[in-house]
Amino acid sequence: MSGFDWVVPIILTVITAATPLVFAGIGELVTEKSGVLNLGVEGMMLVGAVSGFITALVTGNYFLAVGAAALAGAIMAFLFGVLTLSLMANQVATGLALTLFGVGLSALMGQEFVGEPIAALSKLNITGLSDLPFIGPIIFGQDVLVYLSFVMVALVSWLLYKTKAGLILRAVGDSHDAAHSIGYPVIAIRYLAVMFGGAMSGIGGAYLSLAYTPMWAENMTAGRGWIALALIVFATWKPGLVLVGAYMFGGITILQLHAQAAGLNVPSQVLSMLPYLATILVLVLISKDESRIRKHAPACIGKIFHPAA
Amino acid sequence: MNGNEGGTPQLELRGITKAYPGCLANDHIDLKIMPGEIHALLGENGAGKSTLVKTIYGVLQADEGEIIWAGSPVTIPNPHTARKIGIGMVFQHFSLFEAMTVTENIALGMSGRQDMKILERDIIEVSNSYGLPLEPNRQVHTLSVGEKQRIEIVRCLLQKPKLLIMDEPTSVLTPQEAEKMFETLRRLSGEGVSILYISHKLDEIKELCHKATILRGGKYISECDPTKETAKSLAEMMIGTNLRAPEHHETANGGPIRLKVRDLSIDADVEFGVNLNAINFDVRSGEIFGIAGVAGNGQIELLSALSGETICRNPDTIMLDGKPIGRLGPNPRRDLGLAFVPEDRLGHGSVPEMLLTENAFLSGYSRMALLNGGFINNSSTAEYASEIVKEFDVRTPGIHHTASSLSGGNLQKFIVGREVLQKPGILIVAHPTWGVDAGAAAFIHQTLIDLAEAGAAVLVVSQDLDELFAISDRIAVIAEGRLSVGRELNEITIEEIGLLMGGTHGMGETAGAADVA
Amino acid sequence: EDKVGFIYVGPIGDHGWTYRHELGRQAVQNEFGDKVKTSYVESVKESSSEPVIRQMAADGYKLIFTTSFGFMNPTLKVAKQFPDVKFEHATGYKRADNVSTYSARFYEGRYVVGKIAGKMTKSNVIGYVGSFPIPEVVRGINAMTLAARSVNPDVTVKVAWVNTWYDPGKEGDAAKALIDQGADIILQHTDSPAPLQVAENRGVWAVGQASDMAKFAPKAQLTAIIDNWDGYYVARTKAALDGTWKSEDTWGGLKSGMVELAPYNEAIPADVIALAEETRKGIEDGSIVPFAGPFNKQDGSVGAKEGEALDDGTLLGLNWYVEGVDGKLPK
Amino acid sequence: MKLRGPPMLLKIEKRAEYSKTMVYLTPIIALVLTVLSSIVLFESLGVNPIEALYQFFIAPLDTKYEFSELFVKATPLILCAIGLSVGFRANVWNIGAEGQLTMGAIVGSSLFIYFPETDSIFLLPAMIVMGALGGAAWAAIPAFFKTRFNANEILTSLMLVYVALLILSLLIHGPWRDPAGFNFPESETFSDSASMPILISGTRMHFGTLMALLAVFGAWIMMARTLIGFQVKVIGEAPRAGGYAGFSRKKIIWFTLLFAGALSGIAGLSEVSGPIGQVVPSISPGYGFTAIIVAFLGRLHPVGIFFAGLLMALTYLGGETAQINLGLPVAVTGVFQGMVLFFLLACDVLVHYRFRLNIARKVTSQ
Ligand SMILES: Nc1ncnc2c1ncn2[C@@H]1O[C@H](COP(=O)(O)OP(=O)(O)OP(=O)(O)O)[C@@H](O)[C@H]1O
Ligand SMILES: Nc1ncnc2c1ncn2[C@@H]1O[C@H](COP(=O)(O)OP(=O)(O)OP(=O)(O)O)[C@@H](O)[C@H]1O
Ligand SMILES: [Mg+2]
Ligand SMILES: [Mg+2]
Repeated sequence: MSGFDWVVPIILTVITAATPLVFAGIGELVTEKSGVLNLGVEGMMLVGAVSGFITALVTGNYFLAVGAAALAGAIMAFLFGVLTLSLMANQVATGLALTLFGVGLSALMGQEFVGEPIAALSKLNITGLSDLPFIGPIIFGQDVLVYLSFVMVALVSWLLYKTKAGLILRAVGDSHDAAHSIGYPVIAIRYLAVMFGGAMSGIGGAYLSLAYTPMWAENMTAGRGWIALALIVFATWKPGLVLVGAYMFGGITILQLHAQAAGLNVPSQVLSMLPYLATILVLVLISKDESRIRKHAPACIGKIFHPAA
Repeated sequence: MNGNEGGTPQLELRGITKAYPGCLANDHIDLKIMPGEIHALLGENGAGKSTLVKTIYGVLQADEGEIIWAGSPVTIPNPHTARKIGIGMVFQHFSLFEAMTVTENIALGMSGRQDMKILERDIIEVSNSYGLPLEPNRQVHTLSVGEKQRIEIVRCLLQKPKLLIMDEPTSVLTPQEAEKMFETLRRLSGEGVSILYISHKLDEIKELCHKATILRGGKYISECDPTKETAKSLAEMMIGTNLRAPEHHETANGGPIRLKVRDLSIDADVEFGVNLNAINFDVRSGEIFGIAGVAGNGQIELLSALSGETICRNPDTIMLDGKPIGRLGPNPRRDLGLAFVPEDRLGHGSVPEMLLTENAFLSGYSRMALLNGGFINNSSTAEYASEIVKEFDVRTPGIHHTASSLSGGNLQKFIVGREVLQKPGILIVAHPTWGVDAGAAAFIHQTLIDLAEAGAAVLVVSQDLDELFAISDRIAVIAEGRLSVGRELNEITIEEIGLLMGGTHGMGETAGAADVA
Repeated sequence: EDKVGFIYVGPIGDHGWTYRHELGRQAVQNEFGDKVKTSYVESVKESSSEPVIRQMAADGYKLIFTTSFGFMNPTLKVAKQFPDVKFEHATGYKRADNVSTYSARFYEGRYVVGKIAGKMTKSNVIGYVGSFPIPEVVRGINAMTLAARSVNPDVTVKVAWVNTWYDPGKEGDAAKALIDQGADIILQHTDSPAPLQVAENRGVWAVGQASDMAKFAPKAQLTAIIDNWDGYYVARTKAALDGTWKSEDTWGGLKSGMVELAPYNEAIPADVIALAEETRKGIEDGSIVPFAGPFNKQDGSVGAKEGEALDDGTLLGLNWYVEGVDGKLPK
Repeated sequence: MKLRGPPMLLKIEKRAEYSKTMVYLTPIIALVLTVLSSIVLFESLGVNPIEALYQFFIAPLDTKYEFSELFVKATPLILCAIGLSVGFRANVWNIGAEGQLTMGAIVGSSLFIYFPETDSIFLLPAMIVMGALGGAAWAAIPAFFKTRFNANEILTSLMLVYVALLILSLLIHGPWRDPAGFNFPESETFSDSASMPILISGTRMHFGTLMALLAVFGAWIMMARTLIGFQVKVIGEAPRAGGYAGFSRKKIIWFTLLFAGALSGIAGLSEVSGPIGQVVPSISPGYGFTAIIVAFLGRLHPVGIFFAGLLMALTYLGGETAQINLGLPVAVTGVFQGMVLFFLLACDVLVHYRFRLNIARKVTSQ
């Protein structure tokens, strides 16, 4: 192998490992920006994964499958909304219960579909471009969801910081009382944000069952929802950093596997710790700037809103 | 302009009724405001003023009653609708977003999309022309209370409203700023804008307003022409009883120095905080020392250095009865007799969602010996809380209710009472009567005077000059982190102090260590 | 009606280890119909398995299969309290009068696969996705390596440990890393078909685990090592019903049918298939012994001398690599 | 034209004071709702709902042994949840109890692992202390990062869970293996002097349950009657008021994390030297995470947590019973548990709020 040939496959692997985290992370970021903490990401991802898988298997249509995953995630999130926004239940507990529920529900839904293979979501293949050395496969050879994940990050970034709608969303997360008193429908806005988060988690889950490892298996997210949640804190609630975090986490995960395969003489457990330790380390390094966190962290997160009238 | 008595009112309320659980905040209230009229809404704390104006602005929905806007009945389901038909409002409790910039905050309070660049220009223009300077790109959490208030006002003015509602807007402005704002309001009134104005500062009302509606206990009491009334008569209409002005005590210059501050310099730890620069002053036993100043000139930093929430580098910077306390935290200072009433009643001086008993325990546990071998002594805590409630006439259904359930004035009385009952050698009070009604304010003032007469040293930080002149023996001004020399009351006028507060230099010299020693 | 119980460590939907035991349970149910009632509890964590096993025992179950190594001590504890109930513990080594143990010599299958892999690899690098560094997994790696090097001494084996039995994404990532490091054949000792899918995708060979996974990798799967508990479960249930059940240790392999090989990929050349079949038959009739010497350990010391073979006790606790495996075994 | 309220028929109104009646009534309402919707759930799965509910709630408790198992299962949940709840009261979001539990088990057992021959009555107490220290040490890491570098404890404590599990894996696949255990990843089984005493013979109910009860009682006293408990509440409700009263936020962060870590560590140690009896690769089936639900379900009150812990344990035991006797897959347990929790959480609204019909309101017309 010559020069940098070995880099390309690593990058390709990192991209697939990071994409589900990007989706779930960016969705939850919007939820949290509106002041709501939904810890049910893992459950929503699983229900999204199984819904997407079943749809793809039955219809063969991957667009429908992704849509079904998004819808399923959004429905789960709606359930969360009813409990926490309308009935003012505790968000942390409800989110955890949603995960329990989602794990069970997805397993129940998928019972008949274990062991059924489907084709992987196809990758872009532009004659000429996709064959370019190095950048070809990386930039022009991904499946559509990878591109969508980047689009979503850009879109959310733009929406949050360049539009009035985003300003309103951030305002609701910053002070729901003030937003209410100047006339914004806090609860309605939060429903939308929570359901957007659910839809994105659903797609993140579907990325696993349609593209990453095209199959359905119980609990196949294997804790990725939790990592996505952690990434938002890591990213200090900035969309761009969610992307960076997901790729950093994915990157270190893949590199440690490479290190093992290359025969590095370090216990695999120690190598497996690296993504977690690195995440803590980077968080510690960026946390010192309190004012930046203050600027981006939603002040109302997890708090219950009840309009006085 | 207020001559068109016979015309169509800009706004008319008929029988507005609004109940909160367990409290009828508005009980069939009628009100009429003509175009161009400046109409005062008066009443004690908890009389229902804010509730009424929130109903007009669409934040709350009345249970009963009608709103008639320029002759036709309207439903105002939300503030957007209110703004659309031409109603603007400055809130008593800021409706601001701390993590956002001034411009973003203003954009949020306006309908429709805004081009941020144009908005920024408009903000600068409007704020300058009305004498309410603002930096559009500052984040709100870095601003002082006064600056925050300006945002609210500018936000309204930008919308060119036909009715402007102002819920206690001047409580944080300097006299000059307030005067400047009055000019603005008169100008608006001349342009035909109606203004509904809520304030506890009755002199202000007399000076500014054409009409006044008085509420008591949620009910409409009467309408009057404030120019024809005295502040005292207005206050008595509000309270329904006679009001006793605080009695000024003998100037007690002779007492020993209890609090001595020398060369207090502190670098602010937050962005845009104010650095304190070599502050010097003394407070003697028996005197009330007033520190005037526009919010955001270092009061927060000074107060937290005095209370012990910020620790000084050098212990000798602050001496209490001759003991260096600069490096002590709040508790040891309190044990030495220093008590403190912070500016923010809810969340700083008290824990909103905790009971009055717990809030009594909060600062009183050590001096009042409410701990019993490490355990909270519930019965003596309850006794202490009851004593505060009784001695300081705190209106509450009971000591087992939360602090947030009290009205502002009553909570303030509770907090002042809690500190005073601890028999402090020195009491530091920030903005003792901010947003507090006339009756309660008089009571608090009297309490401070009595405390001083009993031999304590009292330090009052306020920007309400009427208040400082009513109770202080000496006054100094804090501006940009420097403190001027304290002057005897008879050596200085309100105007001079006002100018010092506005940062006009050369008027008074900053107090050096030699000036006070 | 007699009751037979099964305790599973994973969900029956794992398409791997637990799924195969579940098929075994179904075989029992089909075989005996109304005569027995079978039940199972899935996703039982090792640390909280004792009360589950106990509950079945107390409920009058006649025979209980506990299908994970981690259930060993809980099984024995419960067995002591219920001497009349018969227990079958998979992959353990502690027995009692009413506790049998059973396991399969999966390494025999891996030895056959090793021969194929040694022949089929072009890069001479074989990748192995490992779950946890326990003797069971190490046996498989070693058997495969010995076989591959017996037909192709240039083979090296790279191992990536994922520290999980079951995480499709991570297993797939490990397979990718191994391929990126030059492996052109992927073996796995984890439960999901993800590594096969990766192999299919990347155009390299792979070997299925626990089940025939050809559906997931029709081109890439050379064969698969299938766990087949059906016969054993039926036989033991029958013995329990007959009253002929005795505590014993069963270590079944290719011969007993506990380990099976899935149909060979058509792309494998005939001579290689012949070699594989020859090996399989040899193991079945005992003429070939996978861990027969001479071979060296990874560090160059003697693993087994000429004419000797590792005994079952050594195999049970195997914790070193043979020569040809890259990297160090985590200890 | 009429003025009217918002077009909602059902209005949720904040109560002036929380309702004491509802504190006790809501679990019952939730139970009724659970029963009603279970009928739908189980009917649709083709299972007799009465039978299913019996299997979930009654069958797991019908013998003394099974009843004791409820406590065995609830013990680690309650221990962890008590610790977490104190932190949650102070707005310290430690979600890493699972890691602290694991570390407690590791550090506590190390005494036995390295001194297996010890036959002293002090061995177990020493192990318990070491377990508490181990858990606390693991929790000290987020505390240090938070107080020193302002690093969010949610992330650090969660990440440390994975690290702790990997450390356990490293030890148990390596040096801690039972020398006579054929290199299987299990330690030697604990000697009697390293094992939790059994409280009721013939059951597995062990000394850890007593420690959990002690934690419930101690935390109750601490939060209701001591200065440190008061400080925790003040810092959680209004940090600036805490500063005003001279309470140190950093001290409270340290205290709550160390407290939770110590209790979780004890929970972990009680598991390995109690029901498990040896160090194994997975000590907890997720007690540390489930404890977060338990803490909130118990409304962050020690007594509430005690009952919530028992309820949560019951749903797990019930799930197993339902699997054995009805063949309901474990997935159904998850769905059912989720449902029970949803109802309980939703009904909590009634404690602080009341529903009011909006139609009866009188409106005046012009
Ligand atoms: N959200 C609420 N829930 C319950 N009661 C409330 C609420 N808001 C206000 N009240 C009560 O309604 C009454 C009127 O309150 P309102 O805020 O209108 O008084 P105000 O006249 O503006 O007083 P202040 O001068 O202190 O601002 C008070 O008794 C107050 O305690
Ligand atoms: N720039 C924007 N992009 C997307 N949505 C927007 C934008 N501006 C406003 N909205 C949406 O419109 C809703 C109302 O916001 P806004 O205050 O601008 O409108 P309004 O005052 O009700 O109506 P109008 O614009 O007619 O005055 C918001 O909740 C938001 O969702
Ligand atoms: Mg008011
Ligand atoms: Mg608009």
